Amino acid sequence: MSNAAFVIIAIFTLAAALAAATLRKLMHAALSFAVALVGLAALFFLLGAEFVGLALVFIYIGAVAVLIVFTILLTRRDVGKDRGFNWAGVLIALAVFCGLTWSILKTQSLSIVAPHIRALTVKRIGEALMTGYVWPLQCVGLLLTAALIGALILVMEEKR
Amino acid sequence: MTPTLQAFVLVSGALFSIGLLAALSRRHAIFILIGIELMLAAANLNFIAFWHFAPQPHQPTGVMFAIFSIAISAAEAAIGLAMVIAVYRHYHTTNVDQLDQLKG
Amino acid sequence: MSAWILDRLWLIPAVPFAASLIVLSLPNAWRRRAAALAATGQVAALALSVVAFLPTVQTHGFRAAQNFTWFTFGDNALQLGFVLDPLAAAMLLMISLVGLCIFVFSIGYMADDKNFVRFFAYLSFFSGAMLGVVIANSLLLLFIFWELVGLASYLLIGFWIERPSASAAAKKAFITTRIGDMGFFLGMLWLYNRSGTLLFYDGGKGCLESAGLAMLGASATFIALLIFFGAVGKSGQFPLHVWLPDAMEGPTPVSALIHAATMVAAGVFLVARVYPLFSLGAINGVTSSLTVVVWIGVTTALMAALIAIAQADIKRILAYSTVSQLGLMMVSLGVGGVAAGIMHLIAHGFFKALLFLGSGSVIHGCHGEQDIRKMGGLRRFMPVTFVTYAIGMMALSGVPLFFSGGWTKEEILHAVGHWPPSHAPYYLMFAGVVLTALYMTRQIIYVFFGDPRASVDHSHESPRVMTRPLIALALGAILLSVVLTPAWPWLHEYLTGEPVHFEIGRLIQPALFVSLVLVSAGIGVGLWMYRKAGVQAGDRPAQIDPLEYAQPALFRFLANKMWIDELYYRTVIAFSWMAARLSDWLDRYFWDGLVRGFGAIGQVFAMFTTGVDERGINAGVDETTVGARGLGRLMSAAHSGQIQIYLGVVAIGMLALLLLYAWLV
Amino acid sequence: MSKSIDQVFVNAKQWLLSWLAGSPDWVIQVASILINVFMLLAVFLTLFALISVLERKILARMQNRYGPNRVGPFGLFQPIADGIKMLIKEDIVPARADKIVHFLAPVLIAAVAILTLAVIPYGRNMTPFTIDGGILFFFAVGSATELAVFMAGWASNNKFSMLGAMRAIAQMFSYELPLIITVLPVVMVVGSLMPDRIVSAQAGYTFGLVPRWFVFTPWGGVAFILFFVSGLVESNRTPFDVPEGESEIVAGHMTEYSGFKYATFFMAEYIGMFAVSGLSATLFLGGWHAPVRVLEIVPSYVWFFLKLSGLLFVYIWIRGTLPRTRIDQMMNFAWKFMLPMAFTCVIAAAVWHYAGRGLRGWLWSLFVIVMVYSALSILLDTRRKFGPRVYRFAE
Repeated sequence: MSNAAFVIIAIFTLAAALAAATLRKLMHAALSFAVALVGLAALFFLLGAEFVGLALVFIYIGAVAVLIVFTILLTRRDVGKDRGFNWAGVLIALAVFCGLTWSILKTQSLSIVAPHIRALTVKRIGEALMTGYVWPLQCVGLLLTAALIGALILVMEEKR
Repeated sequence: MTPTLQAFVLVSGALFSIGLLAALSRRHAIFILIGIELMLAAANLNFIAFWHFAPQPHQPTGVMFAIFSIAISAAEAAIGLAMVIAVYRHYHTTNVDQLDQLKG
Repeated sequence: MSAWILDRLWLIPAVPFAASLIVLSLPNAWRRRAAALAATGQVAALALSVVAFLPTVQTHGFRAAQNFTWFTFGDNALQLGFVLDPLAAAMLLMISLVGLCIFVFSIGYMADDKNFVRFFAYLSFFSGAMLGVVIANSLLLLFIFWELVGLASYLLIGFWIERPSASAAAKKAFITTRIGDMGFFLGMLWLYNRSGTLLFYDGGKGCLESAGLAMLGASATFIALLIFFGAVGKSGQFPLHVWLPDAMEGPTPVSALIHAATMVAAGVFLVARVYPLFSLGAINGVTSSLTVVVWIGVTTALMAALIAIAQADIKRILAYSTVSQLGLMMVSLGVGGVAAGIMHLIAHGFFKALLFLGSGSVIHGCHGEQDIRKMGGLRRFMPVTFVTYAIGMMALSGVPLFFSGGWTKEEILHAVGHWPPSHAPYYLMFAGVVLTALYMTRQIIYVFFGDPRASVDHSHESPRVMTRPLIALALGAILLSVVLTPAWPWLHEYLTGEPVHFEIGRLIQPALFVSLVLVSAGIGVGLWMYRKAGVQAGDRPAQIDPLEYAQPALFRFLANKMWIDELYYRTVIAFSWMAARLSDWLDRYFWDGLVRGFGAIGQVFAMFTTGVDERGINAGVDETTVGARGLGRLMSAAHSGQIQIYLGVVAIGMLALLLLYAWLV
Repeated sequence: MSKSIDQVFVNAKQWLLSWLAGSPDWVIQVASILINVFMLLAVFLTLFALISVLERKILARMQNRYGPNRVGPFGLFQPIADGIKMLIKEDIVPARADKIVHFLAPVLIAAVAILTLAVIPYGRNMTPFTIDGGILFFFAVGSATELAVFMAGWASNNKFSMLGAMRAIAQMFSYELPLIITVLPVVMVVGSLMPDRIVSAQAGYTFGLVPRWFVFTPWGGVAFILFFVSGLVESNRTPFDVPEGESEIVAGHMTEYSGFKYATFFMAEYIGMFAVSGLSATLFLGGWHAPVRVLEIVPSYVWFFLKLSGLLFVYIWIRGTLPRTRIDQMMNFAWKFMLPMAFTCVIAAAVWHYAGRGLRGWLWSLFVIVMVYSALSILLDTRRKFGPRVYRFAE
């Protein structure tokens, strides 16, 4: 893991995220969002969490991004171009950014170097999921099922 | 020469702020969703980063947290987008400025 | 082989249960698939029963139990288990075989019913529960299956739920048997209290083995009587026999399966199963509990046989006959002839199922008519039904030599005749045998002989799916006698665990002649009395029964079931009513008055506080609300409904907290 | 001898890298990656060219024609002619199209297709990109195809394109589930998401005769068939080429593309096909293992490409045989049959494992599959579902 790779990926990610937040065309924003998530996945790779990175790509690019573009398509009538900014929101976001940066820079304990670690294999994640985290896993399964059914019911056409 | 934890947390903070920017300043409901997803992604980055730099990274706690968080944000995205569609059908708009009535 | 089946004994009830569950979930239109599935389950149970039967034949006195712990509370482990011995194996075979015949018969009989699928689900459920009763090695497990049997019988009696009489009969059966089960339950608790185990056989530690029995002492008599009370309820013994004739509201295959062949036999089986409890401390084979069993049996047998003579409903006659035969079995058990009783039980299972199915065929042929006075001459229209029915009738009457019923009855008479305390039951049993032959002769004359009467119109033989089971059961009723004859008493020795040997000389016994005389007497009297039944004779109109013409008062007494239902209505039920009225009155006036009094006190107190409230407190509150309203207006301005503003405020708050934290650290 | 032939490419790469000895680590890494990428592209683009002409020839034979036979010997230079034609064609972008997205879509789709090739083991020690979660990588990257298709359809601003893209996404989503779930039993049994491990788990021969490929277990056989059918759908091949059914919606999401961009789409489709076939060979057909022990002297990569070609031939064969399905039939089939069967494979694999992986497990898992299959065929009553369509015009 080198500094150069990190800087490139970070700039790429943040630029894409900024594009997702500010581009005028909704579709472009959604696609930039997908790109930003690819960058994030690359960061995860850098951090040695390959599985999470792949899962992120899989879930976000494969599913969530497609869902978003579909929704854009289905609500197309007033998409066009999103008029104007809420400048107060921009100010607040900027303030939060400054506050976060200031407090992060101020915290000395964060400037540490990673310890040398054993690679986290998928097998170990699987074992952890099936032993210590089995109940949370079941709960997430339930939650996803509920979300699936709930989303279906929400978008179902009302029969008249 | 490897980046420190601080660098990752800074990126995460920036990502969070960008997400907040999207959620606060855009009118379209989908932008708010994108913003929220970005904020959640920033949180996930934090989980992974703190796990990686932790004194005992052999326990995959941070990774687990991130995995569950991704699953939950996927569910949230599905429901959120479904709600956007439902709201659009009802009000014929997705502009959140115009959605200020609880009763339909 | 024996180890294999012993480990899988639970499969025998489980297979019909599973079939029942699956059938229950099938759509209503899948009639053939449902029937096929249920019958397959029954065939599988039969096959397993045969496999279970084999080891008991190979080894004399074979008995093996398979126990497991259900749950543990404190230091006590509650154990359940299954047992395989000749008694269980014989019962398994009988139940699954008769059950299969009835399943097949039902396919034809219920063909037009709209709840066909549900019927088969219930039938399978019943079959599973009954098989479970037989192989249970724990009084508790037996009780569980016993109650499941009760539930199945409730569901099946009330199967035609749209008929008020059916649902009333179902409730009656359920409640009446429940009274008996109460006794059973108490007996079980007492037994557990004394012996600390409910397992029958547990390698010497079970409650039916010497160590367990030794702990009981004198309480054994009471425990046995309480358990017998449960058997009385289930087997329709006096005084809890009232539900059984009413249960004939269910479909006829149900009557055959439940109320003739299997369920009612459960009581007899229960007594046989816990027989060591009854015979504990017996002097010369007599204990007080067994004496009670004998007299209850005698009373039931005679009373039911008498009532049967005056009934007009074809199924009711058979129902009373069942009650009577069960009484006979109880007598046999009571006098120590356990094997004889169980033999009669098995033989009875075959021929009574045959009779019921035959009556079902008759009813089917007469388009639902059940009154024998409106039938007649059916032998020409329904030859197969007639022949098989006649075989069943002769087996039930106890015609010797060729019919299984004759041999078992002989055996019972033989056992009763050797009962030391009294010879009264012996002679009373003579009367019972005569009466049995008499009412069966009456029934068969009314139904099959003479000229066709009101309901016999376009009558026809039943379809083959119905007659085949009849033939099978008839063959069973005859062929079973091979293993029952005294010359080669295979079943007897099988049950008692003694070696068999053939000895032709034993065929001729005094009891044979006694029963020959008795049965001929019964049939002869019947033929003479009812030779002109259903036709006008002298100044007797056609629809009047000859006995009714001769003895109207007696006939009325019998036809109304000796007024026992009415007696219960006047006594037990009236008492309940009174108690209910009393409680109602108490509730309405006494307790209510008390409550009202308290209420009045409360009201007075409330008046006082109202004054304080209105003058003292309200004024202050009013002022506060005015202030709150102003504040609310102020706050509601912030609630613009603009979600982004809310989010922004949240962000600002978070930022403030962050700064505060960073500043503090 | 056979070992050195087997490892000839690996050794060649080592020899090339040995020139860089002494340079910094990252230089060697980048060089190694570049060699891999170069080899992949060279092999698969050649294969693409070859298959495109072979497909036309095989189809022609099936239809009693000759097929291309003018350019070069046996028409083998036909792809070069086609390539030149595509390159010199005018690149048309519709006036109302979203220019950027319109341009990016073919780039993304080709990139994704080529990336998925990276994790497949082509021979002993011949996996270009060795990663712990290789299978997951394959599907994670592959899932971006849907986004690319959508981009193409949306950016063209054409209703045929949009409809085609919608159909493509609907069918890809529906068949991605069985595709992934049929991989699960293999992953479960091997205990790893790494393609190399999966291949090495299939080494050896039962009784020294039957190779221990997963396709020879009941669950593996069924999963292979399901995977293959889903792969057909994922690569939009006949009989599931509904999104580009030319009789209905011109060319689906590719309607507004011409020239080289169209060629890129075309190439991406073929490379996707190679990737899915390669993965199915890896997962179920024992990867680069020889089918008979004596033939192990033949180099491993030859076996892999033989299996790949076999599967590709089946693709072409199916295309020459079956008519196009209807979209509603496809969806019904995916959700009501493929998905339950895929889950059944998972259960059957578990049964196989817990019954001892022997003959007993084999029979039990066959039993499970047969039970579910019969239940499904009764429940679905396919005679009714696939019966004549009821048309509802202008309702």
